[in-house]
Amino acid sequence: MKEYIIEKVKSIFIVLVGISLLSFLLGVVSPGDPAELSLSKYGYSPTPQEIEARRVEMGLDKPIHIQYINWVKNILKGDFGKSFSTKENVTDMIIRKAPVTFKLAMYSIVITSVFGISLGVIAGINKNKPIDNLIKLITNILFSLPTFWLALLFILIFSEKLGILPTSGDGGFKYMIMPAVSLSLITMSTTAMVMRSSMIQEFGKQYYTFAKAKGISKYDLYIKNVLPNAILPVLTILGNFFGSILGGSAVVETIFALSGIGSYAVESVFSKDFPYLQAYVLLTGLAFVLVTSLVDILIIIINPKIRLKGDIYE
Amino acid sequence: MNKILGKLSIIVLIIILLVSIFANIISPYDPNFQDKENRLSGFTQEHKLGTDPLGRDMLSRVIYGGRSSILIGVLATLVSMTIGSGMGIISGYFGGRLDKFITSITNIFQALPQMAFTIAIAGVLGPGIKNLILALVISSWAGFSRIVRAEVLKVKEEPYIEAMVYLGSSDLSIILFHIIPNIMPNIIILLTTRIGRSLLSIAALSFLGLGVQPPNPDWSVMINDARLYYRSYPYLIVVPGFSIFITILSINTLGDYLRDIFDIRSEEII
Amino acid sequence: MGDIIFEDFNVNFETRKQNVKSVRDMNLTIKSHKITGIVGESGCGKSVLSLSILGLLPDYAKTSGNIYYDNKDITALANRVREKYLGREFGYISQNPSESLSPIRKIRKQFYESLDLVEKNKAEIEKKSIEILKELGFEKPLEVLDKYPFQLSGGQQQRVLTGIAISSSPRWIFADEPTKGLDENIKKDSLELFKKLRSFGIDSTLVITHDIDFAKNLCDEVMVMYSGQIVEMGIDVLDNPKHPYTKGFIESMPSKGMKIMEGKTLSPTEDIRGCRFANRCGCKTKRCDLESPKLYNYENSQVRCFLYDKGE
Amino acid sequence: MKIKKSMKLVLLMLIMTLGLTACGTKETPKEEAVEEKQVVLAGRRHLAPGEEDAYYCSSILYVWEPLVRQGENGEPEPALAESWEMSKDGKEWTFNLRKNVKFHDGEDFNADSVIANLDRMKKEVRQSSYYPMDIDSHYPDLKAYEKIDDNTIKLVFNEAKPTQLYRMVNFGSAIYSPKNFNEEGNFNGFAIGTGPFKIKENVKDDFVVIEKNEDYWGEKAKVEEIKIKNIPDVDTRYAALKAGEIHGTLDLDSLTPALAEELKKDDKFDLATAKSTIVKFLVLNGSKAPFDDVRLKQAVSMALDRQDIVDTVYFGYAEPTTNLLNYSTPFYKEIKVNENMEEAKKLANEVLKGERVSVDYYISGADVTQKTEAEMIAPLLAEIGIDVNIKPMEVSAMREEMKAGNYGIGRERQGLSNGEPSTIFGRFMLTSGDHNQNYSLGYSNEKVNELMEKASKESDVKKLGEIYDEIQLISTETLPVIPLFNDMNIMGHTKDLKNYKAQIYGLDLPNIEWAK
Repeated sequence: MKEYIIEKVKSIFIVLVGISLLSFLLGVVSPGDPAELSLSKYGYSPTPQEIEARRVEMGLDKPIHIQYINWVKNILKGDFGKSFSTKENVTDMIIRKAPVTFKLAMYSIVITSVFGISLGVIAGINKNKPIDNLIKLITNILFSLPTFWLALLFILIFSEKLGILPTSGDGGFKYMIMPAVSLSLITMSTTAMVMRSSMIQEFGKQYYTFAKAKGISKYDLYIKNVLPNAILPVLTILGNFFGSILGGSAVVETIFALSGIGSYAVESVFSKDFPYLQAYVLLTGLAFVLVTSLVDILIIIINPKIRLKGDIYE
Repeated sequence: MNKILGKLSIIVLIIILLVSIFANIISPYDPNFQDKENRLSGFTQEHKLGTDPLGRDMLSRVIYGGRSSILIGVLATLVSMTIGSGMGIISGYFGGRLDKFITSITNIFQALPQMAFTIAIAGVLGPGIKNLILALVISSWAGFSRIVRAEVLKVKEEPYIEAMVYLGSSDLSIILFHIIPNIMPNIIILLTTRIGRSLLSIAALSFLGLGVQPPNPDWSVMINDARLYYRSYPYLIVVPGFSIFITILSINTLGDYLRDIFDIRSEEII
Repeated sequence: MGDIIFEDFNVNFETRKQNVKSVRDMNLTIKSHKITGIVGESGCGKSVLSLSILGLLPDYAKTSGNIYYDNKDITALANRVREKYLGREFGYISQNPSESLSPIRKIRKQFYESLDLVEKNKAEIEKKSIEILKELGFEKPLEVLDKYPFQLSGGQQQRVLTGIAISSSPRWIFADEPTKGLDENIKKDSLELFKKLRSFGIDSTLVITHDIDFAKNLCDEVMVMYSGQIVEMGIDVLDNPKHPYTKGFIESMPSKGMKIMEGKTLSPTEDIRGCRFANRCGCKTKRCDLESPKLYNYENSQVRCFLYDKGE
Repeated sequence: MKIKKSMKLVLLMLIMTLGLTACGTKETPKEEAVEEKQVVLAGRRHLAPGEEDAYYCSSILYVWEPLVRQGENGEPEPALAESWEMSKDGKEWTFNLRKNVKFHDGEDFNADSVIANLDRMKKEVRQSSYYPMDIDSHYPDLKAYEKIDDNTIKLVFNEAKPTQLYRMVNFGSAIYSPKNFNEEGNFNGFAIGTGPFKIKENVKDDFVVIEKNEDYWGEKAKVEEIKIKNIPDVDTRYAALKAGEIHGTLDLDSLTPALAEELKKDDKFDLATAKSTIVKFLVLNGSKAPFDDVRLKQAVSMALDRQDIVDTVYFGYAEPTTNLLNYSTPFYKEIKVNENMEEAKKLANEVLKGERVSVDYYISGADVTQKTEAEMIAPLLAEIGIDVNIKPMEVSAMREEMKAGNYGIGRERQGLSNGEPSTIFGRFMLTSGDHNQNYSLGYSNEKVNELMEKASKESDVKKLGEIYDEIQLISTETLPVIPLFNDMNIMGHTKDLKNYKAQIYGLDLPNIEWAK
């Protein structure tokens, strides 16, 4: 157990260093002189002296590895630098925008989990029966739908034609339904597929046959015996999804006018606001690592074999 | 059921491919030709799928509209596959430090949410087909590596491989003649699903303006262009959207079908 | 009443590439109020046979023919009805005790579930389970109930399985390879355990095993299965083997000198006209290749071999 | 771990839902706060950028007021200045300020407050999302300003400034409470003006709430509170209007013409239109080949079919023009649009000598109409031998490229900050003009430089008008940029609101009221 934790912490550390390096490199390979970009405003071009002074101020005259170390140091202090386009602190922007994205991601992951798991369980129990085929068909269809297209169709149908859901902005539950649903369809159908095959895999195990032979009710058999076992791999995937939803919200945020971190990431691409882009990549990566690590811990808590015996690899 | 759908999807894909390849022969009009007399015509004899606000023939644009996306999707996925599988094979087969090193790198790339990372890379590199492919490859090769590595580890444990190592066969020949053929089905299925996913990513990027650039007709770009008009003329987004959807659905169905043929459990691939 | 009768029963496992015929034209009566053993090497179809009585075959298995129980063809019953037999009529002790319990649930829950079929009162359930566990040799039943399966040894796990299987007082117990993977000492315990079943009021037992000594010591009647067919059955089959396969099989046992039989078992996918053991048989005649032997009565056994065909 | 497994799952779900409802409960009061009285409008940008902006918020919020405001036909009208007087030589302007006017913070409005604001403006050029706050552009050649008495101030110029009033309208003479900014001139909180509305809440990038100023000196606002949301995407904005989330749209590009057409079909909604101060145009990189030759610029202008674009992309909500000057000012001169493909081909051929050139054509990625427009223009340019690569970009990135001269064609637009045209002429047509340089127009015309010099000394408005007419004619001939259209403001609103009147810039916010 102890070794496992050490190993895990070590690998998380490497990943963190890695993603920080990658996000740093994004800034390095980005076109244009950061010093100049950070100074220039529309209608105003900085003088070479100003640019040179800013270069020194930003530490751009130092060797690249020193720059990286300073960059990381600043980030640890919560300083991601200033946005090239709004001249605002990137940290402030993120703090302002992140809750919207986080909320969206929460709704999406709930939809993903509730519907994904339910559909997967139903399909798994009814393997190869019509209902399974139906669910498979539905998930396959949902899995193949481009999010943005669906989002536009949603707006067309639910907001404009039927007028039952608001189209944009963030004003509470009703506002989140369409964005969250559009954002969760792919993850939901994947969850359903994984849940289904995980159930089926459990059906091949001895304990399932034995439990079934006990003559217990379907509910006891599937929900109490099989589901807790089958759900473990699904939890890992859900953890992954939460991270990828956080980082994949750009399209949906743009269409539904949610001022989250994703929609601005798209803007920042157009406006060459690289400090923001770096922070965006780094933070979504961090969130991913954090959530997946939490899920790992959750699984340890749920699985008594690991919890009590420290037996990770079975 | 699966069999029928699987075969159907192959037929559909072949049709889509042929249509895309021979677009210039098949399409009734030049996709950029503006028929000023017939703008937003709706479905007519002359324009089977109507025209767009500039009077360009929707059918022709749809016929051309898959070209760039499919080409980029297939190319990007092939390159990712080559790099990813290569890394996976090296990592899984040789093990040891090399494995640890490659696995660490894979973990790093996997930790960055793909969409966010792709947007960022596409943003830094600037729009354009070459950069789009590069962005997709950078953000998706690691997925291949991880899965291929796992498969290689499984194959490596087969007794006959162990025996070959013992008998002194060269690593290269073992990899080329035994490991790769063994994991090929997995790679093919993986390739199929990933092409589907790349297409979705490309569509999203193009929609955001980071992908295929005008005036190339492209399904996603067509949807974005139609945003001013689609309320009165829903076909403007329905037609191209449906094309993307059918293409990806067929690819995914094909993936499922292949999985059945090769008898490989799906969760290994996802 | 209570006998299990197979009539022209077949089990096929159809996959895309091949058709595995696991049980072939089974015509057989397993009598109640007895401990019956089915012995045979792995892959001969013995486990499949027991699972097909229980109706627990995987869904890609295709069956034909009938199985009668209490004069009812249970294969013709709807799944819903047939499942009612489980626990109440048929108890099952599966192989690999260590994998037969859900790894992340405590014994208590897995135990109570089963008792729940016959007893609704919670206090009664607890009392009864403690009773059973004590009877099965657990000194501290309460502690056992609060443990997870992996915290028990193999022998303990098997006793728990047995306890669960008998707790709902079925008429029959089917035990699949109860000694597989157990070491010699525990095997002895296991033998005692199964002998004890009668004291729980369960006198009809079918034991599937490849362990000849175990079967010999436990069973009232033994059936030897080979390649999907019963090749020999009777009350003293193991002491007095007649079929060439039975003889070979006994000689291959570690306790009997581990003389490995020559040749390979015919693949279950292969259909042939003659005797399915002929390719390995030392006493093979021309007839063996041309005709499939039936079960012939000989002394107090029935043997599927032309050597014992007295032309009745 | 005594908790049952199933319980644990339920628990997990519960925690998730709780987390959500926790977010949810925070919002509920916000939703309840939307009383029936509150009018909700939306525009494409946040209309109160806040303390970093020179003006804090746009004039269309009616929070601050200018000394002189722009009337319906572009003429200057009294606002905080009740009346004014120009000296005979045109060098001195005296303004009589309105009495009994108070700022939102209770401070009196008087000559001192005007002086404080002029001081602030003089300190430095302040950046804004609207117009840079630059004293030299609103008060060129200003020599001095002084307080005559509590309600009178005087401006003294080095040259005659007969059109000074035009330069001072709206953004040109915004007045804030002197306590509203610190010594450096930076805002220290919400903008405090004298207008019929005051700011109640401002959430950056999201929305701004303004409420009725009960102590307003003039006719008070008709509604209690207005929330103005920032919905950048026009499509979503439109959908929000249709779905009843907002009551109306405002600001530039509040609705695209296509959507306006769409809205017309629904009798629950109405449109409000007005001339806008915006001219949309193509900028051609005149600093290098091929557009350093004026003939090719002329060819481009003549090759276009502006009316066709207006009809297709703008559904008639625009007016073709080749005049750099916008039609909202009284100085605007109607000049016939000259389009002729044959002529265009001829001119282009003279320059290109039968060769084809390929250039980048930058458009704003955020504006969907620009792409369609560009796709209509591209084949026309191809006819005269210019192949274009359409590249959507973000506006500021695009302007950087333009400034560096790395482009062929760009799509731009320009608003008229006031009715006085010389600013616009100067920026585009003077050799030293900032747009001339920022867009790499490479435009230099001695005649224009002379005329501008002459205009700056002219004290007679009529004669000045003649000079401006001449410059407009020169601009259509020599094309510093290729004007496309004069734009229109189109706003949509529900019929629950009445008196929703569009203005040259903005909307008559204080007069809108509930219909029932």
